Amino acid sequence: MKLITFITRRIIHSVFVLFGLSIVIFVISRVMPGDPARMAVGARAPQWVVDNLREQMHLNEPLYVQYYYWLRDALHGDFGISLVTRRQVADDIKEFFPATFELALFAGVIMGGAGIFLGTVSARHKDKWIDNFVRVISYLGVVTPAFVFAILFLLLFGMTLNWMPTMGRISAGLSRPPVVTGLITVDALLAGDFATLLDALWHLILPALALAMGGMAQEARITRSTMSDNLTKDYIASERSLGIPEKVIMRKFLLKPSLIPTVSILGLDFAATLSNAFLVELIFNWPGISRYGINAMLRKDLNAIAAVILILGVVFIVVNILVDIVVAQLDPRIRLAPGRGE
Amino acid sequence: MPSLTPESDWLQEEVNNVTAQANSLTLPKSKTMENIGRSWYKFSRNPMSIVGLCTVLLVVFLAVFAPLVAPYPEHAGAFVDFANASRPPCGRYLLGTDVVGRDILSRIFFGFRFSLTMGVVVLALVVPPGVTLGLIAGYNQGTWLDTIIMRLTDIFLAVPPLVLALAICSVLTPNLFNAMLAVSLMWWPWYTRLVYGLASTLRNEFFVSSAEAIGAGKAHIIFREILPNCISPIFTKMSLDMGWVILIGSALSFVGLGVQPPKPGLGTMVADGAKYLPDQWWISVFPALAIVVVVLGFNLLGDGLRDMFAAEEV
Amino acid sequence: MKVRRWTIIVTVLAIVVMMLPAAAGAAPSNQGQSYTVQKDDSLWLIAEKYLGSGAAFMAIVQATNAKHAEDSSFAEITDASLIQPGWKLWIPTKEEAESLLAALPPAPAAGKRALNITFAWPTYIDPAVGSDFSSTSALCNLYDTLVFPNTKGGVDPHLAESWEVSDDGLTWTFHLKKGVKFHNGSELTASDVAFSMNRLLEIGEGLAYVFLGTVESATALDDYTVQFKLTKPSGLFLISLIRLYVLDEEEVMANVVTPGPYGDKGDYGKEYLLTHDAGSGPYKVKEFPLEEYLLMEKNPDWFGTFAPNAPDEVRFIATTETATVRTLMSRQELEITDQWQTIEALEALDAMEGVDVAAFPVLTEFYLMIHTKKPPTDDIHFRRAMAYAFDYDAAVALEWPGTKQSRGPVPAITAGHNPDVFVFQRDLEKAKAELAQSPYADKLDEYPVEYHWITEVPAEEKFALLFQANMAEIGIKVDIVGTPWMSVVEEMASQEQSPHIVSIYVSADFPEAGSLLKVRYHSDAAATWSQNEWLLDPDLDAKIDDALATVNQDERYAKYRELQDYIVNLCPSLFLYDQVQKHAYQSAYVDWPAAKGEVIPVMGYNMYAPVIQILPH
Amino acid sequence: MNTATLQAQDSAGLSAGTPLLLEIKDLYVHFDVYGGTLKVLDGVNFTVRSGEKVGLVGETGCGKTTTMKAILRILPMPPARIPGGEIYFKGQDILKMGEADLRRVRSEGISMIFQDPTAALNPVFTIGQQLEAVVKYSLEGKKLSRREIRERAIIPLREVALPDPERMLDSYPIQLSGGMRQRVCIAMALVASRELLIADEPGTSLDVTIQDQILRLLHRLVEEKNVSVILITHTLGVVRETTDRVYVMYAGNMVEAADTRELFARPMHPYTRGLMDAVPRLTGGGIAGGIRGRIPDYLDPPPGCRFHPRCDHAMDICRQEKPPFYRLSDNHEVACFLYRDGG
Repeated sequence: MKLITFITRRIIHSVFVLFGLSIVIFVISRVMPGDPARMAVGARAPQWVVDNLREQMHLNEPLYVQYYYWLRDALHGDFGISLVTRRQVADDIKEFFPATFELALFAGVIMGGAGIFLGTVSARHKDKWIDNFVRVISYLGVVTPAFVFAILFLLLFGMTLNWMPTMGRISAGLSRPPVVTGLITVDALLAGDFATLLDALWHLILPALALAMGGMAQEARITRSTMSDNLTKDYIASERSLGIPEKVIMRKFLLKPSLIPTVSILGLDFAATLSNAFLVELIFNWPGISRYGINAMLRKDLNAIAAVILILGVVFIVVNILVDIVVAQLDPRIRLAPGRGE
Repeated sequence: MPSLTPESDWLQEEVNNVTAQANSLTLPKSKTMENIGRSWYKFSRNPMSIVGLCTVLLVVFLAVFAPLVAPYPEHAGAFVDFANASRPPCGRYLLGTDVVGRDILSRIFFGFRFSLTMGVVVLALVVPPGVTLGLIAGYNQGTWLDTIIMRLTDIFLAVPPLVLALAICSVLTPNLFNAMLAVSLMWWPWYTRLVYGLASTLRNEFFVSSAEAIGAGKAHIIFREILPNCISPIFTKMSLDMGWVILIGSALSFVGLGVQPPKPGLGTMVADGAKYLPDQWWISVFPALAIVVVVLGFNLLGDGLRDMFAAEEV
Repeated sequence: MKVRRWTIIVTVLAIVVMMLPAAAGAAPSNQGQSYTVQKDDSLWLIAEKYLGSGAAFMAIVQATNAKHAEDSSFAEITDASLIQPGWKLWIPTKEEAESLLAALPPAPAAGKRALNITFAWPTYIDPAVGSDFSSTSALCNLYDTLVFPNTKGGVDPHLAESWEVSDDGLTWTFHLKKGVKFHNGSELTASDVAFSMNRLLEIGEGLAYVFLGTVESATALDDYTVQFKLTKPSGLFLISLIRLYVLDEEEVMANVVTPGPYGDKGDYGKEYLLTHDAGSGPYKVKEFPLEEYLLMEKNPDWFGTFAPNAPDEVRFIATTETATVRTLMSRQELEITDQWQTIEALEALDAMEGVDVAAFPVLTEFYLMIHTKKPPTDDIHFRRAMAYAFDYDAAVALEWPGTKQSRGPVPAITAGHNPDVFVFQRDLEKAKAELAQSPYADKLDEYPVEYHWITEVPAEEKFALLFQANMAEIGIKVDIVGTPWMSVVEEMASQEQSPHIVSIYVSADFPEAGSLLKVRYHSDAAATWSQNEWLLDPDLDAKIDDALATVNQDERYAKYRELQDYIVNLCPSLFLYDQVQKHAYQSAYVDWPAAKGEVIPVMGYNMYAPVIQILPH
Repeated sequence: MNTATLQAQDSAGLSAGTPLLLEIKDLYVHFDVYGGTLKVLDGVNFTVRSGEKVGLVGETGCGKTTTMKAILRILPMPPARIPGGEIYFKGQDILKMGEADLRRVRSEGISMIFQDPTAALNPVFTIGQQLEAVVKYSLEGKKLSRREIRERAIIPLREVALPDPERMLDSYPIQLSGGMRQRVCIAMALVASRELLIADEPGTSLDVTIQDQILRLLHRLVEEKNVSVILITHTLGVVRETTDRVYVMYAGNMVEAADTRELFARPMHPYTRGLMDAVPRLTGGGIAGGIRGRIPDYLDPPPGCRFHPRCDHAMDICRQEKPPFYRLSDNHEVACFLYRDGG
């Protein structure tokens, strides 16, 4: 019961935040200098074409009326026409989002998995060489921008060693598995097409790794510090003193409390992944929503800009709610404490 | 911390918040020489903090005196020397030259200028309003003022800052100033959040209630009683944020929305050089490493400061 | 716990590693048969005979080479197009062949001739929307037109077998070829042609500007006769029809989305045509994931003739990233690169084995457009001073070898070019003398010149820097600003915001001088990106209009030549060089007419795939 | 100077034949920290006989808890490290034990009740999960079914008089009051019958009345189950009431050991005297002198007797040599040069 209240409050709060965000986004997309309609149809189109498009996009109405139309349509899942791809932005997003989701998902798995693993190893072998190694690596991982990783990986693994492909989701000769989820790896698995699955994974490695590095380093650091902190806690000493085997303590009684900060950061790192994807997708030519978004920004495609930010906002908020739920599941202190509904 | 966003930074802040708050509460207010000496001792105990400090000082030095220390200061702007274009690193050009024959090393030194300008200006724009709002909201916790301010921060924090900064930049004319403006617009909520947390605890402290009891004005309480006790976490965060702002700035210029050519923005140099990979790898790799060095420096420094403030009480 | 984790990881890794060689093709088993090559055999024929498909020939190559490793009596095939009579081959079973083929690297996709070309996104395949290089390249492959451009700057009959013009030059009648089928099987008729023209005019975007203001109506007189009425006589009308891509009216109208901006025609099929074609051309759309690639496959029912080795599939890959392009080229997953590669990148590509750079002249000239209404560049002496001070040779040297300085305002390959026009050469003395006559001569510091170059074309920066350095020699201060294309378009729309100088490549729509002069110097084009000069000269406008309305070709060309002298006298621009379009391509196995000098001087048509041949490799 | 002498003696009515349950010999514990080594335990000697209730007193930070954690080998290592010493439990050296033997000691030999019950309970698991784990991994736990485990887990909760033990199993520590948590801790220590119970300042963090209840509960349970007890406390009153014998610890050294009554009657070591003076007396002159200064820096402890910088009677020898135990009587030893001539 309490969890439900907790989630409900989070959702109500989120709706409010999204509403505010929509205003911010709308303002951003409309203060743009120049005539988006003219930009859309090109310099050589006659004026009447531009005027028609302005009419169609309600650009001649006062700003608040435009906002009303925009919000009304957005609530119906209609973000207008992209000025670049010339079709429904919603369709574009449907098409490009799975690629980013797949990328971010893999980055998330690498981030969480490798980060927690490294952090655990580091904590267990505190002050040994492996710990120092992990610490140095994670520090560098934290301060190095994802696009620098992307460039370095591209140069090293893609070009110099020629191990991995440097662009796209799938090799040119392969055809895509039938779309079920939009995630090529999953679709290939469902279709039983292992060659495609391997190929897609092979394409995923570099961009996912470039995206994950920062978060992974972060996870490793957090895991290490909470875990080595918790290792000295009395309850661990107490559990040991009561004869519970070391294995069980490590795997159960130490891991769970140690994961709480890690998991709460995972949500934020996931969000960071989404923003870093803006550059990484560009570098690896990954046909995702971030590359779509940045192209929209560079081409002043206002409907697409607004939609992409809004979608990312929603994803960000949903991920944060999920993380909060997981954290609440892990940590009764949050779940049961009164008055911490937000 | 994830490379391009500071948010995990605030989370770490959250994680450490309890301790940070406790520390600032017990911080002695007097700032005697002895205290400074002791702080320095604590700071200098960790060699990494010293490395950070030295890196930062070096970068600042190189940036400030770039026209003097750069081997070819004229290469920082519009300059062509096609005879020496795309030279790999050599004795004359330590880090090589770019496709029009400009010395990468000199351009990196000047690139530091833009990076640091970005960091300093953004923090200067962000900290005063961010902190003030945080103080006001924290002091007036539970009132409509608190609600409005904090909900506003929620809205701005609902999207990764790079995304919104990119969007704002893209609708404005791309240049350094607009990039700074965009990042600033995204950044203030972090400070509001941080200070809000501190202030809402501090307002229940004894010294605040006693100031209230003797009839001190709100402004006095907020700025003279509460603010001084928030200084050390703010300071730590600023140092860390210098790194993150520079990082975001470089990301913006990477996509062409920050420093404009021929001015040498570090991110711009990386992006431009990426077109010449892998043969002229030095054009992008060295500026990329330069970004890493700057961010690393500020992070080590920030961590050192945090440890120093945290150790204060021990 | 740690140990167990490691075990899992190692196991997983081991499995992955073991799967790799399995996927990469194992040795064939002994169930196949050996075969001795006869005279006039080809691998293709052998494969067709034994494996049921010629396309499976690579399986024989692989299997034979594997045998060769064990038994040297078997031949070793290094070049699949070259087998000698008497060679002993090993022919695998069909099952083996399948697995061998499946394991092959995807690039030579089992004997399918693939043509991969990189392009700058976006590519619009709706004839009423797309107008840029990638769009026109796609359009000419997907659709047919009434007439087809030839290498000499004229047109040949295509869908139209013949045509006639009325004496007043206002009515054009075309007679269509019979039996031409759209990709969906229905027949192409005159009403489809009329529909395509009307749709273009009504939507008004993309290539519509070619006809807007000229074409009054299009009507189908019968199934195979279509008539156009013009509002004014136009010397360019015939050639402009290479931009009228014929759509299937039925298919388009069956796929309109209503409501839409075009009244009862809804969206006029715009959404459908974004990812589908409704054409009759040599290729048809197979897959089109936006922003990734456009995959077209051969249309076997096309009425025209394919070259013998014309590609079975054409893929436009949406990237121009140097790094990506390079990797793809090195893996032979890309046959022709985009035209946006830097000189450095091209040099690196050229150095690859089997890769050459094709450079051919196009209808494009690189201009520094000078604002003639803004101080200090409003003064002709100031402009002439700049024209004398610029180092054209250095600029040309920055480009691909073979590039030449422009002679006047149109590229030398355009019909009607005036070879005798005055050409500025660097001469600092003359430059200083000109500058001395300028009212701004003694206050150069107060009048810095703002020079914008387009950041999407990074190579332009070099010219900006060169210009800046040259001008510094005569004391003119130049501020150079890299500006994104969209911002340039915006600022060029207003006389006040237009910078002193913008460097832009402008292409002629048709291989005639007049079509370029109109968009460069006519007042109609003043607020567009193709003119920063703001000449606003009514005399010039009248002359241009007059030349374009001249239906007689020789007269028209004479008027073009006169115009060029007139314009050079105003010194409104620096004419840097005629662009040479450069593409790296797999010269080892791609036979590309344009690379051999058979250039069709119209944007897009050098990517006309039916004439490009993919040889076995 | 060693406990062997004491060992031979009658002690608080226990016969000489009563076997030694626990014997700590010359135990050193160091902590490696940034900037040096904290030399916390400096040759500790300590014994407990079967059935004996031993008190251990000393200031906060004098190494009492460290000694006890060393017994169970639950010191966090690193940073802790044991450079020397032996800890015999029923004749076997705990420090040299293998994993299996150690677990046997922990699950049926010795258990410990921690100072702060809040810290000693894992915050993210229910009481039931924690108790059941103890049952499950106790020696007979393997044979038990899930339900049996749960039933077994309830028993100790009943024993410590917790209300509604069924519900208690599904509660998280955060849902319990401090007193309840302390009872849960005791319950966990009592899951299996054990021979030695170490109670580290039980209830110190609690309200005085609750603390009293806890002590009474502990006292009752110890009596019922007839286990040996080490009671760590700095409340001398508790020691006086509940223990047979007392050790006084200062800065990582045992400074005095005696029968409880004897010690209170005749405190010998200057530190013990100071400690007794520091106790507020209800009768007499209120808060008395106490001891000046504070516990020394373990990074760089004073040479010789660690107490000498604070000692009013310090002599030259105190600064150079570490005092051995001097035996004053059968049941009283003291480590102080003042008594080198037998007091």
